Amino acid sequence: MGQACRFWEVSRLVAVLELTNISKHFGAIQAVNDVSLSLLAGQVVGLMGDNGAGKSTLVKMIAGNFRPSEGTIRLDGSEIVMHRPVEARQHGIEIVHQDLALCNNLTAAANVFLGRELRRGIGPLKVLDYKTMYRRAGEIFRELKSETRPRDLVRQMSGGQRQAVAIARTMLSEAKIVLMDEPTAAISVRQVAEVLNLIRQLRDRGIAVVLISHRMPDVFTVADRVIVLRRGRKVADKPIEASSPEEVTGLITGAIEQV
Amino acid sequence: MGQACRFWEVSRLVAVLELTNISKHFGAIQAVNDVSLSLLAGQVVGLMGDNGAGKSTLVKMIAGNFRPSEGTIRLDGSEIVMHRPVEARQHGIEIVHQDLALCNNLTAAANVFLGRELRRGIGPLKVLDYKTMYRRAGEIFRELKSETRPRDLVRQMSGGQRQAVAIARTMLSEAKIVLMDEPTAAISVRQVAEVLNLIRQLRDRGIAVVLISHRMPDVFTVADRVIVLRRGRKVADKPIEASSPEEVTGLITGAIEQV
Amino acid sequence: KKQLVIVVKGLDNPFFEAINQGCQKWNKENPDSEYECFYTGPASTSDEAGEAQIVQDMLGKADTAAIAISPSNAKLIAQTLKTANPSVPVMTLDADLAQEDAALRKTYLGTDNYLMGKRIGDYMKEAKPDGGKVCSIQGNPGADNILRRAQGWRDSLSGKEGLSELKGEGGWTEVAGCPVFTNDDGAKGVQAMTDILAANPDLAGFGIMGGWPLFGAPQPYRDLFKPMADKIAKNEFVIGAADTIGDEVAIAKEGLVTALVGQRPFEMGYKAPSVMMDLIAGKPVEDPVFTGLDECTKDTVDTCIQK
Amino acid sequence: MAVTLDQTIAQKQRNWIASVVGGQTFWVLIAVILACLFLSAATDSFATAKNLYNITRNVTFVAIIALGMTLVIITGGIDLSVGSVLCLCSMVLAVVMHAGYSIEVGIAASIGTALIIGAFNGLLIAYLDFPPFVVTLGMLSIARSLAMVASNNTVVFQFGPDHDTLLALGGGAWFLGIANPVLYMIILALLTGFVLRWTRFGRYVFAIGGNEHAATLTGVPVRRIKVAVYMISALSAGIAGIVQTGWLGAVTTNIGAGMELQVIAAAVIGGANLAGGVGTALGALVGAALIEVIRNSLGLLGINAFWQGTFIGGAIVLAVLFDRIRNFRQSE
Amino acid sequence: MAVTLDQTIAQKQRNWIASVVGGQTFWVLIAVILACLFLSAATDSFATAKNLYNITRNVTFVAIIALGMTLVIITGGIDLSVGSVLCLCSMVLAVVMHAGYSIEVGIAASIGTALIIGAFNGLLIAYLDFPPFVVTLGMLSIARSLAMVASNNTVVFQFGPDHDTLLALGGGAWFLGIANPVLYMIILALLTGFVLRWTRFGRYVFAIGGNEHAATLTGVPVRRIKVAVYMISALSAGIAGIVQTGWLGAVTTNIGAGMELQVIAAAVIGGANLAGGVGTALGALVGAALIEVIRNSLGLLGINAFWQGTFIGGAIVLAVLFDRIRNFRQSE
Ligand SMILES: Nc1ncnc2c1ncn2[C@@H]1O[C@H](COP(=O)(O)OP(=O)(O)OP(=O)(O)O)[C@@H](O)[C@H]1O
Ligand SMILES: Nc1ncnc2c1ncn2[C@@H]1O[C@H](COP(=O)(O)OP(=O)(O)OP(=O)(O)O)[C@@H](O)[C@H]1O
Ligand SMILES: [Mg+2]
Ligand SMILES: [Mg+2]
Repeated sequence: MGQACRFWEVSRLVAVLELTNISKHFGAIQAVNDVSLSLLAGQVVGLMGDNGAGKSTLVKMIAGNFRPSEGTIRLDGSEIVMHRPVEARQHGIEIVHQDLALCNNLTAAANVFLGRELRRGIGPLKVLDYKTMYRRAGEIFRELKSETRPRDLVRQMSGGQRQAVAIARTMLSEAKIVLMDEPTAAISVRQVAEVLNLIRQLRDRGIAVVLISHRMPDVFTVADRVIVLRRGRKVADKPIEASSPEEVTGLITGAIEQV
Repeated sequence: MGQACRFWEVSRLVAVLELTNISKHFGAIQAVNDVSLSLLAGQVVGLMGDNGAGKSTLVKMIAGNFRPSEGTIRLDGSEIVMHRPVEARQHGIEIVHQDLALCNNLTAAANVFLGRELRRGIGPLKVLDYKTMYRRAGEIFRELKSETRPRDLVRQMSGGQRQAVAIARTMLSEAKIVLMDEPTAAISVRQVAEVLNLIRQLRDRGIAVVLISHRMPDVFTVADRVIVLRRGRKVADKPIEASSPEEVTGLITGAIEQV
Repeated sequence: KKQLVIVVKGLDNPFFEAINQGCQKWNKENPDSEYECFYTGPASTSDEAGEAQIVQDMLGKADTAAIAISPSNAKLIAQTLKTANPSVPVMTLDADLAQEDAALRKTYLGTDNYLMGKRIGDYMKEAKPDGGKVCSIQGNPGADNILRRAQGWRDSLSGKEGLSELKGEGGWTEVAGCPVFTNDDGAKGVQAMTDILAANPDLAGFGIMGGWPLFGAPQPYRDLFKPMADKIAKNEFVIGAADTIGDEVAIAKEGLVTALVGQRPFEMGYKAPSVMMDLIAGKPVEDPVFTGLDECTKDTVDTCIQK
Repeated sequence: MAVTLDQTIAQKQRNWIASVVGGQTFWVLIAVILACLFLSAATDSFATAKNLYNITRNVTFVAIIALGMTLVIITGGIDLSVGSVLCLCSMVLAVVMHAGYSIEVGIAASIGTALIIGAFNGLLIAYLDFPPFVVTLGMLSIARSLAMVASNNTVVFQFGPDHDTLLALGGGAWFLGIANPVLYMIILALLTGFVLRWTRFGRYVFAIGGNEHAATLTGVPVRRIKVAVYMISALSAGIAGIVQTGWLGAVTTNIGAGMELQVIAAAVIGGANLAGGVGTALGALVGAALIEVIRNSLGLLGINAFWQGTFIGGAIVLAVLFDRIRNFRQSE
Repeated sequence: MAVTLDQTIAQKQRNWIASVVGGQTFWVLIAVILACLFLSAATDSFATAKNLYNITRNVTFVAIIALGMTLVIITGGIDLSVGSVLCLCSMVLAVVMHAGYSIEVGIAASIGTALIIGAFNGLLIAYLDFPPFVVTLGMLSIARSLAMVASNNTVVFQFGPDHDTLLALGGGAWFLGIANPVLYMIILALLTGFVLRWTRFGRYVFAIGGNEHAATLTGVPVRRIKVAVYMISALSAGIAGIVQTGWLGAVTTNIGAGMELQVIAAAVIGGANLAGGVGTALGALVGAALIEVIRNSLGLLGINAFWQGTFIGGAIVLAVLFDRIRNFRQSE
């Protein structure tokens, strides 16, 4: 609790990312509705909500996959408009997608580096640097304590290994913000502990982390703050120590209206 | 605890399903290795294990999706050999698959009834009975307290609704055994509670339930017995009250060898 | 046995099958010859490169004693022959090489396509001297023999040489949408003729340069022209058509076509082996050797086909 | 809350009007109708009884095969052999009848041939997991070659004792002056539509196309259904072959050449999705109709023969454009 | 434990021998070699310098296009327009040179045409989400029609001042007596292989075929890559057209008809998977070679012309059989 407090205080100093009145609709569906929030360096935010509440849509907007229908995104105080995921990465925003976004026909290393392959060579003639990519990917898997072979095809991998590959992507560069969309959904207790550990490590490096999860214990173990969405609207945003699993459950289901 | 004990006692009387020395290998991969276990009427068994431990493979053999490489399956005391999933269903074995096994281009009702469509008509000329199927599916969704519209396409549904469709399948007929392969992985707290409730209802009707999950709290809330697989072998099989989350975690990761 | 090879444009055409019949008849009649007639070609008439490849294969084969080719792309076969520089005698059959490549083959055996088109035109002109609106039905857009027939046909109708479209010369005008390329598909041919006729009720006739609509779709052809049988009999509407294959002669007998001008593919296939043997033996051979034309009108149907 | 849940469950996201208007079939149908209206206004010769008779009849052969092809496409497969199968079946019918057998024997032999070929395709695809493209491409070559062997590559135009029956079958107009092939097409389309919507078989066809793995897991007899689907496709080609033989009155070994692409185009334009899971019987008809109307109009409007291909190709692309634009708007 | 983890991470599930032997390409290559050995033994005329020269040259046109097609197939698309594009590009080259321009101008015009067509296909497919089958089927029709328009449907066989240069380009043998087209094919295959294995572009092509959605999410410029891929496919058809023109010495509006299916067959036989994500440059060559060896052998063995289609079709199916049997065993 004391630790959580420490970060809460730090956070007031540095708002890495600020969303103001963000909305997103798909045709008639209002997926995210007038949400404002700010992410603070070195703070883990648990983002919770029912299925279809708009969690994935919200983080996808931050990651540059969707453009908001309305509202502004501010990074380090200045407004940014992102057209492509690459731009978000250039701004130091990394995401682990809910469906992992893996290409089954590529190796683990190729998936980790997808979209930002390392190359070597002189002048305009650059070729893929397989060796370095395998090495770096191996290092990251070792750091994650995951038995994942960089040279193997993702097709043949177990759920936990696939998850490791998706998470490894976020560790390629020094990110400012890491968004994790249900990183622990299909993995075993062992890897869950690793992922939560990893999140703590990120936090300790001063990175802002958003953790989407349906697993109450995960969020309450690792998050400093919890945000709850219901039907696209933000219904709660408070320090974790000021809340409780029961309250959050009530907020998610609608038993509690708003706090 | 008292309740769990009650079922434990009942169970000794009726062993619905018995697996003896079941193994399964895919080419060189030994997915399940010499596993024996018995399911008892009115008992919930939590099946746990690391990713790739062989849980899904084991239940798929019970559900008639794979044939065991070795070993025998006994239902109500007599040996059965199943070639197709339909046969398992005829024996009263239902399964919720890990990947849900849904056809996105069909409606929720069509998915619920897939493989056992209701038909009406006289003699050989039988047509699909849409009306009854919609009605029955609606009833089941109501029972599950899920906001799922039987007439809508599964493509457009949220994770929770998809899960509801997959679970609804098991409730079409009076099953003896229901196998659930991670039914709570991607769904929100609200639906998790519903699913756990449902499992209790099944148990109270005297149905044997196998619940595969990586979520320790779920298993410890609802299961009467816990079985742990590691690398295809059974390393534990004990009443839940004789175990603890810590022990199970140790068994899954290999920190504890066998109990 | 040594082989006298016949390479045709494509196996999918009954016309070439008649050549094959001739070839087989020759084989049957000459069982003791040291040669045999061997018939081959690409699966589809439109596969020009395929034909060239088969020609190469055959020239590369040790058994080949002589070769007769029906080039679907004359320039291409000429090029092939130039590079292959064959040691066995080469002749053309049914269709010839271009004038300037004539030296590449010893002789040409087959129809005079230009004359054939001209005869079709002659019949039409004779039946309807004042002319009118016409449309020509052609086969594959790249087929040289058809293009030559069309040229003969236009020259005959217009009385001039080398026109690529009739615009009133000799009284004849080609309507919009013509010529029609049917890609050797009978049904398509009749369908197109139906459309053209609907669009131009005052049409005076069709010049059909390949017999596909008649022998490939005889029944729809009959359905289309039966109501006009009177007009055809009175030469108010004239149809000149190529070939005498399949049901065509019967159609002529019913008075649904003004005149048929047919080739003699069987004769080509039957004669080709003898010509090739002459070439092998070094005997002098005429160049070209024309097989005749069978010309049928309603009145001559019973006698017009050379047996 | 209980009321809300009940209400929700009773709801349907899209009512039937929305789902009709939402489909590509609808837009292509609109395109066909617009084209017909335009042609009626622009030319005297389009909206005549005779021209309509011809158009409707011309459409049938592609449309009938497109019905079978639609089933194949819904399962996520493809059948390139239909043109050649049409040829082979026509040839078997012709040769058998020419040899003096009755029309019943001829049709039975022809249908039998189609079913054997379809079963061969289907078995390789379903049980040995061959790619449909490869198997049916091989069959495209094989079936035409067998047609040549069967007929000795000649034109067959005399069909023995039942010659006239056959011609009447394909060329007559027994009912209200509608060409017989059109009647067959309508009956087959109704049958296909019925099977797809109202039978378990049809349901399974969609399920396989939607998610073959899921279908297998839930106990759908995936392999048997797939074999059946390829048999139906070959059968539809066989039926089209028989009818076409009756109409043409002659069979050559090049009939149906290149037809496979036309048939697939008809099915796809009508809304079938080559990725599987989507398609309707009506769509097959509408797609075939669009292609035929364009072809017909080029003749009536007197378009230069060289340019006709450009128009046909352009129209094929345009047919899908409507649907695309609608989708595009919606997703943005 | 730390050691074990490190060891695991350093491992590779299949070494390169296993993955070579595991691929369909390998088995088809074996089939080609076996067929060649058999033909050398069974006939005098197969293993002659001249026949080998011919075979290798004949293979090139399909093989060159199959290289481009392989890229398209890897992304999960298909390009039916290649035969017509070959025709149009040949025709543009021929017409331009016939009009008196130099060969450089002719080739530039021809390549430019190919790129425009490819870009058109690609833009519709990538940006408007058209089904590739429909767009390229439309283009099949359009491109051939434009070739007719460009040439007025005549045969062009005089190529102006640079006539002889063009013929030498396509028909000569400048290096070790190997036909020039073969040299081009080898160079293009090496280039394609290099691009697929060693460049970011190649990596993206595979990623799109593996999971287009994932590729988009991770920031792969999916649309631009797709456009590029269809441009490359059209370009390969254009190059094949130019080389073929030089070899043939004449262009008609017929050339390349039906070639699309041959090319796709070659790519698929060589191991490309129409579902996307799998394919190699070597596979395209091997697939094309198998088809050509079979074709050549039928003539040399004196097989009856009617039966040839059956053999070719059978061989196409058999080519995949090896791979299937291996897979089948493994999964059981
Ligand atoms: N690309 C899209 N097009 C149309 N609708 C979409 C799209 N993506 C999401 N939606 C809709 O937006 C709403 C919010 O979806 P979202 O995926 O953000 O929910 P979520 O909170 O992540 O749910 P879950 O816990 O199931 O992942 C849902 O109703 C969904 O159907
Ligand atoms: N159809 C198959 N073919 C080959 N190998 C398979 C197949 N299905 C499973 N396996 C392998 O068998 C092993 C056990 O897999 P299984 O799916 O049973 O694990 P699990 O315990 O369900 O894991 P998870 O928690 O990730 O779902 C794994 O190594 C997996 O790769
Ligand atoms: Mg989500
Ligand atoms: Mg599992």
